[in-house]
Amino acid sequence: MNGIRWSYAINQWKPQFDDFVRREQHERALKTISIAGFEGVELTYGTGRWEPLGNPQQLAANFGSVAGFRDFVRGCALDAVSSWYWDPAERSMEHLTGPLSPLAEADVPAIVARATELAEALAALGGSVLLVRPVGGAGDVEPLDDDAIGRLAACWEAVGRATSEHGVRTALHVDFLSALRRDHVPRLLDRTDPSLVGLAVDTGELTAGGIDPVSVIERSGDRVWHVQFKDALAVDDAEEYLQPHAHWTVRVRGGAREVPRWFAEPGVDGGLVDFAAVTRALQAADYDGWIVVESDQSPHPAASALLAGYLVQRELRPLVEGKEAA
Amino acid sequence: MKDTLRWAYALNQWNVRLDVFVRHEDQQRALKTVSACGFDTIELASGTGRWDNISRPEVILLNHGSHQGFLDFLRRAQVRGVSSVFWDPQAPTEEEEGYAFRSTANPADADAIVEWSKPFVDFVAGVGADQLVVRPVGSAWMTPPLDADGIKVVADVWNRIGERTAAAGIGLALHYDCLGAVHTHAELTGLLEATDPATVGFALDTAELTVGGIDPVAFYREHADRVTHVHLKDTRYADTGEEYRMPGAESTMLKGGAGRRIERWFYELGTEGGLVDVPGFVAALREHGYPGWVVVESDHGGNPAELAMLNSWYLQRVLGVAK
Amino acid sequence: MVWTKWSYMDHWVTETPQGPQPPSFNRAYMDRYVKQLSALGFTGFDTFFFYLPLYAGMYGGVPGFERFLQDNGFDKITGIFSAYPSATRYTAPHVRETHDRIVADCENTLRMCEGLTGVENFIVMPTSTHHQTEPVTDDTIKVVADLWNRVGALTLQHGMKTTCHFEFWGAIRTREQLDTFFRHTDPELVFFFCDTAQHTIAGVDPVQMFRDYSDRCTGFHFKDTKNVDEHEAYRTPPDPELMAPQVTRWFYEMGEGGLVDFPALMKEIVASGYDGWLTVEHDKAELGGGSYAEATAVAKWYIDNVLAEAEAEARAELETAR
Amino acid sequence: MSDERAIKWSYMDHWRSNGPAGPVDQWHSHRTMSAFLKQIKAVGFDAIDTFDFRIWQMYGDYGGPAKYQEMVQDHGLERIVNTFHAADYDVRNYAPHLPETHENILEDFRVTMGRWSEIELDNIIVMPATLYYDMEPVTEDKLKYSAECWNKVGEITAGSGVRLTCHHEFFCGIQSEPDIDTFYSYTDPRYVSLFVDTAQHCIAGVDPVALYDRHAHRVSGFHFKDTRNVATGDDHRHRPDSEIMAPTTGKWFHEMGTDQGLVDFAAMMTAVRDNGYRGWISVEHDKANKEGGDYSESTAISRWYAKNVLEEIYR
Repeated sequence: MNGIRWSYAINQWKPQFDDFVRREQHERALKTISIAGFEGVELTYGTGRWEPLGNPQQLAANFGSVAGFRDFVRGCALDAVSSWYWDPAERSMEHLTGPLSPLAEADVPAIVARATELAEALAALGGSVLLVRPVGGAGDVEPLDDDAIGRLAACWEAVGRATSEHGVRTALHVDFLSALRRDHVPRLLDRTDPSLVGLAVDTGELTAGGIDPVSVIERSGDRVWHVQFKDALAVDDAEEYLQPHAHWTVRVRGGAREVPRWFAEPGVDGGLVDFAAVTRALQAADYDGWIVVESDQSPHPAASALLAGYLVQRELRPLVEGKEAA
Repeated sequence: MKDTLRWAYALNQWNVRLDVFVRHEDQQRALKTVSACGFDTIELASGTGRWDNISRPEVILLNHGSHQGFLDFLRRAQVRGVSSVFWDPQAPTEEEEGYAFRSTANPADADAIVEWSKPFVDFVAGVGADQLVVRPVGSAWMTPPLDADGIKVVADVWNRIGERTAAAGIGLALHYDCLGAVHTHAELTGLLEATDPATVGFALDTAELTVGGIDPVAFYREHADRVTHVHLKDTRYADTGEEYRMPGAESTMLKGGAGRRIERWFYELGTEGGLVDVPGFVAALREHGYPGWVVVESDHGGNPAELAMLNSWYLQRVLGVAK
Repeated sequence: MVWTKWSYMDHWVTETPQGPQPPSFNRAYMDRYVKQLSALGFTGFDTFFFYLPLYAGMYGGVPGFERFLQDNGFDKITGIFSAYPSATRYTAPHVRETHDRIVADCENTLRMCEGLTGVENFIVMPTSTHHQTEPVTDDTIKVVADLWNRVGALTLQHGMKTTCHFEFWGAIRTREQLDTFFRHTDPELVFFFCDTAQHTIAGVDPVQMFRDYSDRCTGFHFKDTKNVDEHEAYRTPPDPELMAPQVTRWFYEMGEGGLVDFPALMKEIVASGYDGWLTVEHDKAELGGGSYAEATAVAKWYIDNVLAEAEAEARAELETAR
Repeated sequence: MSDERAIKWSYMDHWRSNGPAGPVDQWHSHRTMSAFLKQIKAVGFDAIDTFDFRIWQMYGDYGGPAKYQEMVQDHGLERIVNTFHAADYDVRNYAPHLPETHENILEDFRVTMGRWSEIELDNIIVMPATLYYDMEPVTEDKLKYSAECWNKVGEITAGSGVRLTCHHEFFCGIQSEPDIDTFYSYTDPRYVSLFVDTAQHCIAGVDPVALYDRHAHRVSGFHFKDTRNVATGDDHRHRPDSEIMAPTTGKWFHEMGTDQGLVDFAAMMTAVRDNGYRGWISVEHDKANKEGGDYSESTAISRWYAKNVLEEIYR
């Protein structure tokens, strides 16, 4: 692939488990993404019959086959599913399995098998990156010693090897609650084979975690295989991510300060990320691949997609194209 | 609400825009919501044109045929009647000379405004309501500050209309709002002194006074004999002192945030950080044996049903009013 | 070539801390609204006369607002909509005595447009509600026509064409009434504005209407409907638009399975040589849980993916015929 | 006391409100929970029902069901009356019509009842079958196996003082009138009760009033909600889902008192009276926020209807 391609993440359309289940809602969301100027869509893993876009089994159940879903996406004038986000700690009703842990060697074969399924479907949908949550939240796992880092590296190398057989790269998506926040990320990267495992830079998550995304790109640019552009509205500077169940108490509920909303579409009023700077850093690192724009959650999904489309069309894409033309 | 105070609920929070709250079934849902919250009496706000068909008297009558027809419509939802109707003669309407801009501060407009009051006086009396609640004067930013003579001009208009309301057997209550040209404690007291206590009363709005920098509890204690109507709502903010003079304050202050990003000023009772001492105020009403209506409202603040229910809960659980 | 002159008619509602409101709620909402239209690729902006003072307040004058649009990729403000939906003692197009007042109102609106790049259309509802105007006789239509002839001459002095947008609930709604009206108006002064949904609801084929009046047509509202008025809803007093008993929502965005054949209209437009603005309008898109942002995105998607194809086909046919 | 009421009203835990980042449920934070309970109380509900899966939030956020119930009581509501056991039915491991899965189901209930032991519930409500398409063809044997399963479950829950009661979704395997009747003929009245959901039966083409009259002695509660549509064609067996995805209908459930509602609530309430039922009626409006709806308003309207229409019949 040459150059940067722009995609949009679907997750903001599904605030609650019984929302965004019907076909016509999916069609309108995909058309909105398309007309806002994006060529791809990123899916988020989900399970069960109210997650029709959550996994390959549900795609088949709803669209006849993965190819049927590809036709549906193309019918909405999008080229591809760029990428799929998956956290192995999510259970699978389709496989009757509970959470899988990359720290548990016994779970690795199942993780590899599941990732392979996702990669295979993703390849058929024109996508190229499987994003994974490399490890649980900092408050939910033991501190990561060398041995733990080694187990994680082994797991994700195995996954990377398996997905690459389908032409899909595996990229580690480190969120602001991750046990890998701060210095653990380089440690894990250093322990993995650069041909098998890459990094997904999520501007919003890094910023909320107090990490400058530009510095990550400058330091590890050669390892960046995927980029997500979302804005952050607050920083967890009190290190609340170290608390147990921070996914719920900090991310959803906003922690002690009751932050009403951590993330939003790029360019939102009060957003902390400098997207022009991030884009320039990516160019300096010769990044080519998908940039997936997201708002995570939104009080108004269509408006978020259009506002993000505005920023991409008028500010960010011209930066990229200016350079390519030069 | 079963209480010695008379409680009513204002419908204005549903009518947030030109083209909403028009269909009768939508209005029935609001009325049932108010009823389910324990209120059986409502206050109406005025408006204009065919889509303000639960506000503008002429349009209400066009929809329901007669005062009785409208009361029958309310009673389908177990709402028994109307406490009061709000009217702002400064707000241009198609019914009033085709969107004429007139002001009580302009002596040349007085005759026309007195004439405009007729459909309201007739309607308030016709539906058996108690009070015509009015905006006594336009916004402060539109005019130079009023001196005593200016206040007298305004007062004279209301004294004339007060004669009409008294003749019709209803009350007239001047409603203070935080943008009005009668803004300070002194101006407000001046206006009350210039009007006839026998025919012109005061509609005390707890949140509006608070935003305007006047303590509603203290003001009530000072002027309890003049207070003939109450709007009970809360606010989280007060004017810093000059914000009400911002050009286009209806928009730039109350919606535009006054440069402080305040996009909502008025809140339901019990809101976090509310500035109004609601229990203290209600206790003062009880002490003085306040005989009029207490209209609960939240103005424009989001989900109307949710606000009505939260207000009802507050009355029941915090103020101890039996439903 | 692809049609570039798409404009958006300024109906929009967005959630605010004070409930669902037009974006004129405050400047930040307004900016976000314009950015969303810009992202979709609209280049023209139509609005209502009563929004002009609000926009002037927020952007330092109506031309300041237009500059903001232009900074965001728009060409200009393309149309101004003015109307007297309810007849009053003071303003009623079918009552000759009120015409001076209406003309004066129009002058005020024109004054607010001074300094703009070039508004093309002064869009009017020719009459008030049907139930306030009936009986609608030839004479009634003549009175109305006289008014718009007057206004038409006035707006042309300001470079704008007075163009008539017919509501299904207005007094001029049937094909016969439309023909009568256009016969009584001066083709140099009064033009036709084709609202696809309104005509369809009134039982008039908008494509045929355009075919017959293409030489006087200066604009369109592209919107859809799912109902023809079969119950005389247009006569519902006091208001047919929102209160008709049988139909709670009349208008839909394009591409949602409505009654209007937009590709056919697009082909007709290309074939006619029309080269003005095409306008998308959504009225009450929020009903039933809808959102303006999404409705607008889906409509523009339809333009770029379905109508563009119809346009290309029509151009190819023209080429072949040449 | 003369105003002792025969009927009290409970509100079944479905709720959404608009948060700064999109719709949230009441369990989002203590603040949203408090606002929810205030609204329920304001319109005159007496108590709430909940879901089993909320137990985690009760333990995690409130220190357990008893502590959570204290918060409910602090808002003026009596208690938690019923819980709905929303299980993941799957023919591989959790299917009442397949005896080989029964032990897994029984174990689930042993664990569940332990979790609830801090408070006293009236009913634990279940959907008594898998999705329709996972059970069909519905045979007498399958109904019998299902009945055996719930008899045993009911014995377990009765051991904790809680009634096991069955709620027949229109898309589950036991939803037609004859199948429901057969099912109850095989279940033990001591251990298995019927929970009448007015809308679900109506959608399945079953008259809820007649069904109730026939099984009144087995009925331990109600969901009063309305619908505007009867299922047609394959609506009840639509793959992968009928509840949200049936092509014919985007929103099955409406609050009682809705325009064009199909349930005859007056007849239902009359039947409740004539059968001498005393106790709780639960009000539910599942997915009220779809298609522009609003939970607060639906809740107010349904309570208005209960007070002004139904309580005139029986209270």
